[in-house]
Amino acid sequence: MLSYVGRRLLQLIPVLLGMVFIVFMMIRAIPGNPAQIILGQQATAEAVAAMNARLGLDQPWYIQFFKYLGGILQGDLGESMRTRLPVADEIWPHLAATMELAFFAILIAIVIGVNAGIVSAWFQNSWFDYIAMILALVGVSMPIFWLGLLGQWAFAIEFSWLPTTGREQVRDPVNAITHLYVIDTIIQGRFDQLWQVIRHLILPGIALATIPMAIIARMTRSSMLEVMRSDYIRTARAKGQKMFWVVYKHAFKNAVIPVLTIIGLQMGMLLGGAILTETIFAWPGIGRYIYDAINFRDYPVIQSGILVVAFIFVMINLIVDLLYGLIDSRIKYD
Amino acid sequence: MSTTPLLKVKNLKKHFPIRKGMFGKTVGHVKAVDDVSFFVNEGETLGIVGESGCGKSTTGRVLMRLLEPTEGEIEFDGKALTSLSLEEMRKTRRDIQMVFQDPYASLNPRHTIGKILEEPLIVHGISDSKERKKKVNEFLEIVGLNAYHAKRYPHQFSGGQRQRIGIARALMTNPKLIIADEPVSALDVSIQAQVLNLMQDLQKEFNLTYIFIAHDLGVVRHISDRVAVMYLGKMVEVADSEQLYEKPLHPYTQALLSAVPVPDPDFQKEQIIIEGDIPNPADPPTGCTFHTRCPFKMDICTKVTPQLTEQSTGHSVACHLYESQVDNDIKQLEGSL
Amino acid sequence: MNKRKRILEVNDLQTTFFTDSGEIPAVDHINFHLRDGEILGIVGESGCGKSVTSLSVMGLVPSPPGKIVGGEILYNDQDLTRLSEKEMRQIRGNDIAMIFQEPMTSLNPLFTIGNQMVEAILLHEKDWSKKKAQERAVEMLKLVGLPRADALLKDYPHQLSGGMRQRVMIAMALVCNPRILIADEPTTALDVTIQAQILKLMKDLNVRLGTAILLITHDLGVVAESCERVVVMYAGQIIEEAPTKLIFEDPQHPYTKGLIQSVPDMRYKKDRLYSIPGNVPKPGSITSGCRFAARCEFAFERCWKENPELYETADVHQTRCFLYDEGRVKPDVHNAFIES
Amino acid sequence: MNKKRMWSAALLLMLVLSTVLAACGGNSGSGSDKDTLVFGRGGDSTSLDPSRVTEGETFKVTVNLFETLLNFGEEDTTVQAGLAKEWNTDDGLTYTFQLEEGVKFHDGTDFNADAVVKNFERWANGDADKFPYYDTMFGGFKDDESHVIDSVTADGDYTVIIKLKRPQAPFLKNIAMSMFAIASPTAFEQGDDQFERNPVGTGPFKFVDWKTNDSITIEKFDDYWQEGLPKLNKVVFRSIPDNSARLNALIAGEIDLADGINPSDAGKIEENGDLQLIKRPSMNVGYLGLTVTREPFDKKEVRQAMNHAIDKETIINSFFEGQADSAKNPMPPSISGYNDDIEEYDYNPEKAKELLAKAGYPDGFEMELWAMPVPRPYMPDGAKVAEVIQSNLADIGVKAKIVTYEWGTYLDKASKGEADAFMLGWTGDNGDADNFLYALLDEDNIPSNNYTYFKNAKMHDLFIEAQTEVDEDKRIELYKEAQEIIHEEAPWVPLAHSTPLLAAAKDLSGFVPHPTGSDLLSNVEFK
Repeated sequence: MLSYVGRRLLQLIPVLLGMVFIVFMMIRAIPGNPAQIILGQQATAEAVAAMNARLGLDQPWYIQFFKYLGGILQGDLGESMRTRLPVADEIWPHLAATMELAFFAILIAIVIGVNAGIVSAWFQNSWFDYIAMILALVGVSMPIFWLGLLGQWAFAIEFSWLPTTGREQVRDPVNAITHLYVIDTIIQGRFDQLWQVIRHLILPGIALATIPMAIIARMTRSSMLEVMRSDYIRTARAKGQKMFWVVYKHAFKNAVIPVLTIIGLQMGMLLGGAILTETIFAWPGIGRYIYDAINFRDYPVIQSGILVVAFIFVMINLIVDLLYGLIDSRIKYD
Repeated sequence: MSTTPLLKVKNLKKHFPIRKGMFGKTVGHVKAVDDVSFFVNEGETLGIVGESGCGKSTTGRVLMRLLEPTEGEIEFDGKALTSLSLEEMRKTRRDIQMVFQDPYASLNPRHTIGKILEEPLIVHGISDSKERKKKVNEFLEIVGLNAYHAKRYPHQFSGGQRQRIGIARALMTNPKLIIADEPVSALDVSIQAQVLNLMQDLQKEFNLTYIFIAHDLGVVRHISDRVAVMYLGKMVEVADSEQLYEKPLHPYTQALLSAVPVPDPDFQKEQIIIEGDIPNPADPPTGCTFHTRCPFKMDICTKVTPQLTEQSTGHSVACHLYESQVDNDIKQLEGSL
Repeated sequence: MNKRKRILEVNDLQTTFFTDSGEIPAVDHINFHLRDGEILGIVGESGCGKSVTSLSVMGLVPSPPGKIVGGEILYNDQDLTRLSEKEMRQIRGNDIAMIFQEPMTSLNPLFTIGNQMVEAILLHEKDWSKKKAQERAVEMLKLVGLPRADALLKDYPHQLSGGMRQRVMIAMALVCNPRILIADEPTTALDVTIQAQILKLMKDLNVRLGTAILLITHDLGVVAESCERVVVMYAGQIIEEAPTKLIFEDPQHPYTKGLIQSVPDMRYKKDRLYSIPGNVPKPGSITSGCRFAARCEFAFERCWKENPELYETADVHQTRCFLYDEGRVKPDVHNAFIES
Repeated sequence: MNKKRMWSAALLLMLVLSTVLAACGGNSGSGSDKDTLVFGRGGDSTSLDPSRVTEGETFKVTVNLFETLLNFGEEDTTVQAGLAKEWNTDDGLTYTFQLEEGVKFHDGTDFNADAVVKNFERWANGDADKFPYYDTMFGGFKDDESHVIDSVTADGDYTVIIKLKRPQAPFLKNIAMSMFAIASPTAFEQGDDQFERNPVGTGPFKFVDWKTNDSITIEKFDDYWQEGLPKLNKVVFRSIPDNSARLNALIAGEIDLADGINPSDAGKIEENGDLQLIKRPSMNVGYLGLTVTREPFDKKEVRQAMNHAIDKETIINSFFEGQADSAKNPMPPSISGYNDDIEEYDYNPEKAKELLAKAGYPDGFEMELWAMPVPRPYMPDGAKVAEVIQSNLADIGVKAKIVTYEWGTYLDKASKGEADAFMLGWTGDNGDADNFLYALLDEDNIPSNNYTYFKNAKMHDLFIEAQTEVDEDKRIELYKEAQEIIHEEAPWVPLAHSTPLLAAAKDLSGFVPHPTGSDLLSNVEFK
């Protein structure tokens, strides 16, 4: 298995290299000069030229590319053109914010989506099944903007249950250590703050979870339906096993692999940052970070941001693949 | 029935590599077909029997070069098939057709029966459109269906009817040889009899040569002139049908025959139940591959692979029991079984 | 001839499938019984309702769309069709166990043999320790002739051959000493040599443990070798019932006769097989007259109008055919088959 | 576990959870005795060193951390005392500033003439990359020929003398701009890059914490030199990019003050008893630029026709929700030098048609109309406004095809003169006419900000003269004359001067919105 992981990680190198190159070329193909954008409309030509020189944009593209690549190989993700800070330092708080939200959202999506899918398949063609699947259909096509604002209106304004935006109560801010606030508050023993952090996670978490939840529910249902027709399900029932355990033990374990694949993909997508959700809920995550970078033509941030996100995406898929082996002994990695 | 061989197979091998490790290194081979030689005379039916994993289906596919043989020669109608180019092979396939076990899986569900039957003619550039339609209708009638069936789709037919369609398709190009791979094993008993009868009728009418691959010994006996028994990629016994069933020589053949349930509660047979399972084809036993289950196993069996040798006219067996140095006492056992 | 107690009695059972294209009476008013310790064969072609019959007994008819709409299944003086799911669970695996056609797919691929066997034991022996259950599992695996039974508990199904898996299935089914074992085509997916092993094992166990076996098969050879008594089904109905010997020696129903004649017998070569014309009917496709009339070469007017009842031709022999009712079954009809 | 029991447990859990949520929900507004202001805004700051950036979100914060020698008026761009309590000049070349005494930087060091000199030296020794605004405003750096400042010297502890190479009219206004704030030399001498994240000034608030893209926290500077100020203890600037979400946060009480309110939400805020609507004086202009190098906009009559054709009133009523004034000049009336005598081109399609005919286009023509892809205070909905303009133009026979690009691309292409007519706008930096007229329409600024490529030699002379004219009245006359030329030549269709809206909790008082968009919060308190 170690050699399998090694091989997968080796395969990762050309993929990431290729991606760095494509992103590098693509963002340079978008019109707009970073120096001009950073300096604003008032800037003089000299200022733009000076900025270009500092940013290294006066050099041929291949020199820029190899410089960037050389930096990457030494673990240097470059420096933001706009804030002049190392991308590696800047990116972590954003990534942490996104990770916290994404994990929370995927947790909601898994708990609700998987169970809804299982129960739907168990009671196929029942009212529960119909309603759940209609909701799932609505869920995948739900406009997040609308859902988010509706959630804020209902839960924050009408009922005053939850906060509208942000990660924490700004009047009592969390002292960021790891930037994963759930962990930070626990480390510091601030359970009152932990509670606030969780409250702030709920609305954006649900908004972000909606689509994955619907996709997971549908995938679980169809996978379960297929498994429920299997002979070993009949065997389990013929033993006198309760339907609940037949469904949750025998059927679900067999149905879980395609569901896991979907969860992995969705997780990867969520970790890439959800610009809409992060915008509506003022979540300082990686999606907005990269999006802003694109608007500012902050090349190093765009490149390294995408690189980091892609790396995480691939790693999650690797983890999912390894999980297959844990679940199903027929799958061997060597 | 002529005695000129239509098909001659010599030392045919098909090995599938087993890949493993970081760079997909080949660590071994599954010897699906391992040094098999036989012939089929024009107009006769050669039955190939054996249990799962014995290589009988692979043999059928290699003969048509649907799978490329690893080694060996195949001579069909005077032509060495193994040395033909792919294009020449494609042309030659009009003379060799296949009928498969699962007729449903082998018929394109989106095409009408008419289109399915016409396709081999188009592929081989036979006749014009009008002629082809006529021929389709003619063959539908021949296999016991009606011309109006041409407009229907495969799912509208029962299993037996689908197999008739499969047979009609095989016949469309006027082939000389038909390789039928378990053509009746998916069918109900009453339908199986219909299809077997149809195949026999067609053989007479079109002077067809059959290679009939099946695991059902009753069916094989019924339809075959000669029978070959395969075990783990090797042919262990070949004989005239009558000879093989009445006087089986190889212990495996004997066990196989005795294992078949007979639809007669009064029939008293001496059952030899061989122990154990068929070994993993990826890791076959040394020497005689059957020695792990053979009730007459000798020392030599674990070391030396027995060769298929003729014991009497047309009856060959690959077993150390029948080699000259073997004790007469053991040879006599054959009589009592 | 058989004075053993009837442990299972199926009376007038009707199981219907409610599909989009209409109601399909998969099992249509069938009656049969199983005696203590006997092996009863239910034989028939695809779609004749034999598997639905067995699932009806187990209460495992897929629902929806299937449902038992009439009749009773008596076991131990209780009507299984009226039991709640909870009560039925006590019967399944404990009193009546079942094994299936596909040993490759009938075991859950993701759980070890041990896990699945222990589960079966603990479901009905609630106060047993896990260790005791494991010991019992090993004992049963040894009983069905599996080598290295201890190690086997830790294996996954894919590590076993088909024959071994069917042995595991049998061991698992017998683990709670059921009185009835329903075997639905238990050897169809197996190679001949393995089939012979499994059939022998089942017969041995029948003798040693006294478990009554309901053997469902399409293979007349298997029936002839294993069963004491046979029920022949066609299109959801029982069309003939008799002790095995009688069925083969003196079949009454034209279908039974035709079926027996259709089988290519390995012992001798016929020039031509007898074949029943026409197709095996789809379940529910024939609703009036004799279900077999369309394929029967002896069909006469009455056969198209009425559905014959089961006539008792001898003490232990029943057939559903007007030929018998009208006294037309004569030796000549019988001989016609033998000559063909 | 029993199935039934599992379900009921799940139900119970949900019940408990929602009760707890409800119980804890109520206190979201509490947690302080209302001495913390949470200011919700659209974006984060780039840097906290005002001299190094050009972007408004930074100045919103730094105006409270730093002070300048001179200040703008509370609500306008007149020049007032700042860190310098008195200033004078005789010839417009030598300026003398008398500094406040007893002022301290947040790091405890003293503010004095030496500190001011060090700040100016820091800038003058930099380059365009480091201090872009200094370059723009003072014509370059130390060794540059065009550099305006000759020397900055201390005369004793509290007097600073700045000598110019040549007179610069808006010099005092420039000095008052937020970017030329006086920072603690001890702090910035430790390195520019770390100073950006750890700003030290003399302002009423000092920097506490910055969570990128999330919040910047500043708190009261106890040693602030102005007695009794600031009134607040703490200010948190929160970035909430979405306007609706920001308003939601305000309604929910999570923030106390929000900028970037959609004009369409104004009514809703006024109806809400807990909120107040605040209007910021306009210092912007939204316009339709006509690229004079492209046919047929090279003809004056065509450009005038465009001015007559467009119905500004409808646009302002429909899309600015009335929160804007119709524009007739390239700068808003709040800027001194505004020429109110200009007669606005009225909405008159007939006259427009006549002008077109005169220019040789009796049947109109086809053109591309570039619609702004992003909302800006001066243009809330580019696409919708473009549609109105399109239909106005259709009325005079001009077929306009609406095109749009991603914002960066839009600016890039428009600056290269690729657009026939493009929508754009401008928000002033220092409230000087020069910052509008010269920056946007003079030939010196082709293509940096003059996207229309308009050139007029007479107007250019007027601008150059105005830049060196120290007499304010004379300057005003020069700019008025320039506006007449612009009006006649019509390189733009000026559309609107919008009123940016803010909203605040009702109990917030002392907040005075500044036209520049950077609001000093020292007088703000809760009542």
